[in-house]
Amino acid sequence: MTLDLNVQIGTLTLPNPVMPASGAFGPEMTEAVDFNRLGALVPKSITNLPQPGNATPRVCETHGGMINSIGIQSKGLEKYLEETIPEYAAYDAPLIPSISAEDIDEFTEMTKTLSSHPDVDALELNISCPNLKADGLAFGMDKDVTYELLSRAKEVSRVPLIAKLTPNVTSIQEIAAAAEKGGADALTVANTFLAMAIDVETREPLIGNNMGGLSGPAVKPIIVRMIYQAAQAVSIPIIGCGGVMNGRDALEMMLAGASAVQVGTASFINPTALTDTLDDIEAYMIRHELTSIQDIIGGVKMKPSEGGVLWHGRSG
Amino acid sequence: MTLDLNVQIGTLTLPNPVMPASGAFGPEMTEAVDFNRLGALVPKSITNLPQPGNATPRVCETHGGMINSIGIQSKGLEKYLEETIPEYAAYDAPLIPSISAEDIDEFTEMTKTLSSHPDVDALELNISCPNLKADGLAFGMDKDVTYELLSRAKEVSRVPLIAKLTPNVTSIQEIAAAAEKGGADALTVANTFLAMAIDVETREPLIGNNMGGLSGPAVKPIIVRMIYQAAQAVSIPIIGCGGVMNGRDALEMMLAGASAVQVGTASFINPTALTDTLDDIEAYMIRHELTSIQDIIGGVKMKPSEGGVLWHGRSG
Amino acid sequence: MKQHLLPVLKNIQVSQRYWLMVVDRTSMPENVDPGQFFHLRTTEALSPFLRRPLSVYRITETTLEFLYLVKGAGTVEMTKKETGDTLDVLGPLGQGFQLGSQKEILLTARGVGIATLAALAQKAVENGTGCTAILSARTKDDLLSGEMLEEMGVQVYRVTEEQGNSDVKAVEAQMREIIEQKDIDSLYTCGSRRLSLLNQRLLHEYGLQGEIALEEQMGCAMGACFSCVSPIQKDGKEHSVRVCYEGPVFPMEQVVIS
Amino acid sequence: MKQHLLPVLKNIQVSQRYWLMVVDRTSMPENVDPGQFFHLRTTEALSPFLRRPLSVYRITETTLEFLYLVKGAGTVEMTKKETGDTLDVLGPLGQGFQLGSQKEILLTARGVGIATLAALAQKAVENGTGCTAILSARTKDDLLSGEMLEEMGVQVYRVTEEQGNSDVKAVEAQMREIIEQKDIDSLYTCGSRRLSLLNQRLLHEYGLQGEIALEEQMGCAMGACFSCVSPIQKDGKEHSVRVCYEGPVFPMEQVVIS
Ligand SMILES: Cc1cc2nc3c(=O)[nH]c(=O)nc-3n(C[C@H](O)[C@H](O)[C@H](O)COP(=O)(O)OP(=O)(O)OC[C@H]3O[C@@H](n4cnc5c(N)ncnc54)[C@H](O)[C@@H]3O)c2cc1C
Ligand SMILES: Cc1cc2nc3c(=O)[nH]c(=O)nc-3n(C[C@H](O)[C@H](O)[C@H](O)COP(=O)(O)OP(=O)(O)OC[C@H]3O[C@@H](n4cnc5c(N)ncnc54)[C@H](O)[C@@H]3O)c2cc1C
Ligand SMILES: Cc1cc2nc3c(=O)[nH]c(=O)nc-3n(C[C@H](O)[C@H](O)[C@H](O)COP(=O)(O)O)c2cc1C
Ligand SMILES: Cc1cc2nc3c(=O)[nH]c(=O)nc-3n(C[C@H](O)[C@H](O)[C@H](O)COP(=O)(O)O)c2cc1C
Ligand code: FES
Ligand code: FES
Repeated sequence: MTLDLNVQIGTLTLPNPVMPASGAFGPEMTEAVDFNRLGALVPKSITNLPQPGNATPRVCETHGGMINSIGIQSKGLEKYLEETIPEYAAYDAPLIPSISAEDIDEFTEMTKTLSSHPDVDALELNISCPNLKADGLAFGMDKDVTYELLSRAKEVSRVPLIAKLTPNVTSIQEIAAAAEKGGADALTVANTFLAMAIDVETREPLIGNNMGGLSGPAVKPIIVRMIYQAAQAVSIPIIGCGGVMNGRDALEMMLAGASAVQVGTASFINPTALTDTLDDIEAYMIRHELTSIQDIIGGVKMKPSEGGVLWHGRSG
Repeated sequence: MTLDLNVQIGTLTLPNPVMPASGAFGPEMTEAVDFNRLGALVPKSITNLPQPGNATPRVCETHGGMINSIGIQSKGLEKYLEETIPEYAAYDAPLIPSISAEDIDEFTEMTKTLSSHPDVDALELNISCPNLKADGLAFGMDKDVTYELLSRAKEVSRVPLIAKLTPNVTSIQEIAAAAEKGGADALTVANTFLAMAIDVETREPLIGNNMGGLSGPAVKPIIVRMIYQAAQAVSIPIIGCGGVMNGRDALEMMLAGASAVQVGTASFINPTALTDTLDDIEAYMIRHELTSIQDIIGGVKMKPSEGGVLWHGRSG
Repeated sequence: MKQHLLPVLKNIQVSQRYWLMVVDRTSMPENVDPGQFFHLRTTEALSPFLRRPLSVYRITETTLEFLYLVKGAGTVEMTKKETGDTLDVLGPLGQGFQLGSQKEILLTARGVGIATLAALAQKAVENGTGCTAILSARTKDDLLSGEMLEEMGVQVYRVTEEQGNSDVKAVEAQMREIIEQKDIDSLYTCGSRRLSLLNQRLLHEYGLQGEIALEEQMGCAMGACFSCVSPIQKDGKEHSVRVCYEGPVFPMEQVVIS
Repeated sequence: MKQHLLPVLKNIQVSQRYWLMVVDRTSMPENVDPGQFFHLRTTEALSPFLRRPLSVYRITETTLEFLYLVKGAGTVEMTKKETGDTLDVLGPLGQGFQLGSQKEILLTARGVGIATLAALAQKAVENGTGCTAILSARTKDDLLSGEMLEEMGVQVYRVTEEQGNSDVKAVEAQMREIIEQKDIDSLYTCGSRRLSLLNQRLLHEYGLQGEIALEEQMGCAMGACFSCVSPIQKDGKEHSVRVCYEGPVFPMEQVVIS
């Protein structure tokens, strides 16, 4: 049985649906995991100018997850073009740089520069980072800003654009739709949840920067819900991200509507989590006699709920 | 050493800061836990008319938490006044009924009725439930609706009002401030996170109602952050809720700015979680030579971050 | 409805998929009735997160026994317990079987449903009530625990998919024969929707008494959270009852099987 | 930087707060250098969630030894491992100590910092390098593992808070005496900010070589996540380096101690 694992992101075809999550992956990991088997390579977000990142400690663990506040430590776009891209270009998998910028102009400029590099196959716009022109609120928290950012970047991009949304919003559907309208070719759902942990003995936050982003299996059920909601709101592909530890988690996201998944924190626990996830998906397809990954995407069988609506809002 | 554990909620004094979370507590638990030692009694949310609740399965477990979609199964206000209130009134702890309603008028009516009952000491308004007049969006997702709901209820209430916020929002500060402005005497931060889990073998959601609310230690770091943010935005007391498993978790929330905590899911794992949490807090106070619970509330020592701001928004 | 920390005396695999755990209950003051259950914490870590409900399989003055099917994460954790470890149980919970003046009873158990009915059989035999059991399962291997019932003096019939004699039709014929020959007055069943429907049908037809033990996904198992509800037909109306609190055992005629 | 599943040969408590774990590394092809570390998964469940970094305490051809302080959830889980269990390690990781043509070296270890320096002492002795160690801790009990160094032929001085001879002043006097008497050419330290500052001061004053092993909170331990950064002074500029990748061992003069 040959399995068709191809996933389409705009004009780009990914060989399979499993890729790393930005910031939880680096060229050093090539010793641990076979990069040539990945659906794409997504390096750490890059900023235009070099920046030092946040105070340590930059990570702490929580129940079923971790908080990070690295602060996008970055050597700047120039070095990235010189060093990082060539380093990743050596592998078979498509390269999808992740951009973090301080305002829409900078996003647009960086998109222009990076998308015209021949080794760049698509771009992920990390719109979960704070908009310095809007009091530090993330771009992706506002539908109008999201729309404008995507339209501006789309105008200048030569490669497919993936908008990486923040989950810290009231309506992921609304932001997803705005990104699609702006011209996003795909969405990553989602970045980390803003979170905080305090050492009750010292009374100090466990993170140098006081707060940071929560990732890991703890957040997966919220992300699965958001993937489902976003998939109802848009017709572009969705990349699920947040808490994938294994193939079962990836499949859950794909059934909810994701065309692909990103694996981040899991690699810290299990260095081969990326390829193990892919192996799991293949084994599942064989076991269920599915030949194409398309047979999975969005395949959840929602139960008819009270009054025929899919979700009756009362929970507790 | 005598410990002052009193907590003030408007005109009501709670004997201590540990109370159950609505829906995860019932009169049946009196065999397992000593109700007379609780800071307050918070029964399951009540609706005006009887309602049957959602399809089973109504709960499923996730990593470090659980999803529930009970659907506020309720015998209606009439029976509640006749049976439930007298049953709880037999205990020393103040009684705080939780109200769930379908529109603002109903909230107001129910507040009027319940707040004039002599055995009711305060009311919790579960504004995380869906507003049938606004397409099922929860009241607490909109600051204007939150403000209006609180002001209307406040006009008619004879007891302190606690607004139980939903965490499914972009800015908890904004909603917290709106509730305070409307007249809330305290805030519960927060209800459950909308979530979903899918069985990859059957492709069906694990919850009869497809989606439900995520609770448990998995969500605690997000709740701690929201407590801190809400505490910065308002001057009324905050009741922390979401993932408290023991005294350390309760203390973490109190250091972040909560005056009291609610314990929900933890009781399913450890039936004496409520009183164990209180014991832990007392032991901590003795160990740290603190005589009053006030010495804890809001006591987090935030680290000065880059540029002197408390939180530099960049995380990943 | 108290939490107890009970020493594990034995935890062994009894067939391919089933395990048996024996715990020391001398520290536990409560009486335990057949049909009641315990909510077990399978691991100290919070993973798996929730407790697991298990019927009591065998009750002695000093011990409790649980027969369990290894199904998912929770029961896999249970298999790791060793003699000398501690089992954290909440219980006894719920309402057990009503065993009164019956003379001859017939149990129909599917799969691990036998775990719930075995304690009833034990008590029936002690009371001098005649007891017959039809045990249904996928394979013979799953029915190994039927021997315990035979040793007690229960007459056991085994049907399996393997042998091809476990379909409802075949079981119906067998039940009719037993009901008629032994003059059965009460039916008890657990573990299968289809066998429950069959039991209900025969209950009405022969005018018998009976009870069904239900299963539902549980949160608290203390009656507080309303996770485990099931519809019950009573006084011409449908009521919602909590399997953990009003159940898990219900009068057979009242249970609404969907 | 590979994951290995290594059989636990021994896991014993060696003093009130310290444990020693010995694992079989015959299946592991990599060389392990003193100062390198492993990232350990302490439990199969995801609680505690992250791996834990531990230096290698002793390296033999067939085994690795870890000396660990029982501090929080992760190291408590480690104490539960028994002979025959498997330890999931990622490593060897990072850059170890540079031991070249030194003749006489002085190690200053605070607390469990001894775990990191012991492997260095072992190699020094093998190389014929003279090795002296000052071990500092809260109590004598915490220094029990100093005996291993003595057996190897390391001259060990012990200072403790208990005895009141562990303050920086006292240690400084002792270090000066040893440096001068033994003609020490290199200093190595681990485990204490204050002892690191003292070492740096004496390094400059006597014009010695030296290295410091750093510790930082880690995520991946593979150089990918930039959790574990520390500032380094080099070529007149401050650089940010990853403790897990460029370290954990750094030239003493470069380390910026805050
Ligand atoms: C009152 C009662 C008595 C029971 N008695 C027995 C018994 O004596 N022996 C036995 O082997 N099994 C019994 N069961 C079923 C048993 O609870 C489940 O098989 C067990 O919880 C599975 O846990 P798991 O982690 O291995 O499986 P998973 O499938 O991983 O469990 C996932 C979740 O589903 C729940 N769940 C799974 N199956 C069931 C089920 N059939 N009923 C209710 N919840 C379920 C689990 O409790 C858990 O919350 C009983 C169930 C109930 C409600
Ligand atoms: C390169 C390196 C080598 C080390 N070698 C040893 C050794 O040989 N023996 C030994 O006993 N200890 C050593 N440590 C410290 C050891 O990693 C911590 O004591 C251990 O992680 C504590 O885990 P815990 O769960 O018991 O404690 P907790 O305090 O519950 O840990 C909570 C979190 O903090 C992290 N953490 C706690 N203390 C430290 C620390 N000092 N450095 C880095 N992260 C920490 C943990 O890894 C975990 O993520 C080393 C640390 C590093 C970075
Ligand atoms: C089974 C269940 C039922 C719940 N029912 C209600 C409810 O009726 N009203 C309400 O305001 N919150 C309800 N909640 C939410 C809890 O009160 C609480 O906000 C949430 O569970 C988070 O706290 P925890 O992590 O301590 O459980 C319910 C939670 C659970 C688990
Ligand atoms: C240490 C760390 C660094 C991260 N850095 C970035 C980043 O630079 N850009 C970005 O878009 N997301 C970043 N993230 C978020 C991840 O890409 C991912 O969205 C998140 O971790 C959820 O997925 P996971 O649960 O699989 O880790 C980072 C996450 C971690 C843990
Ligand atoms: S499980 Fe909570 S009411 Fe039955
Ligand atoms: S721990 Fe990830 S770079 Fe060092």
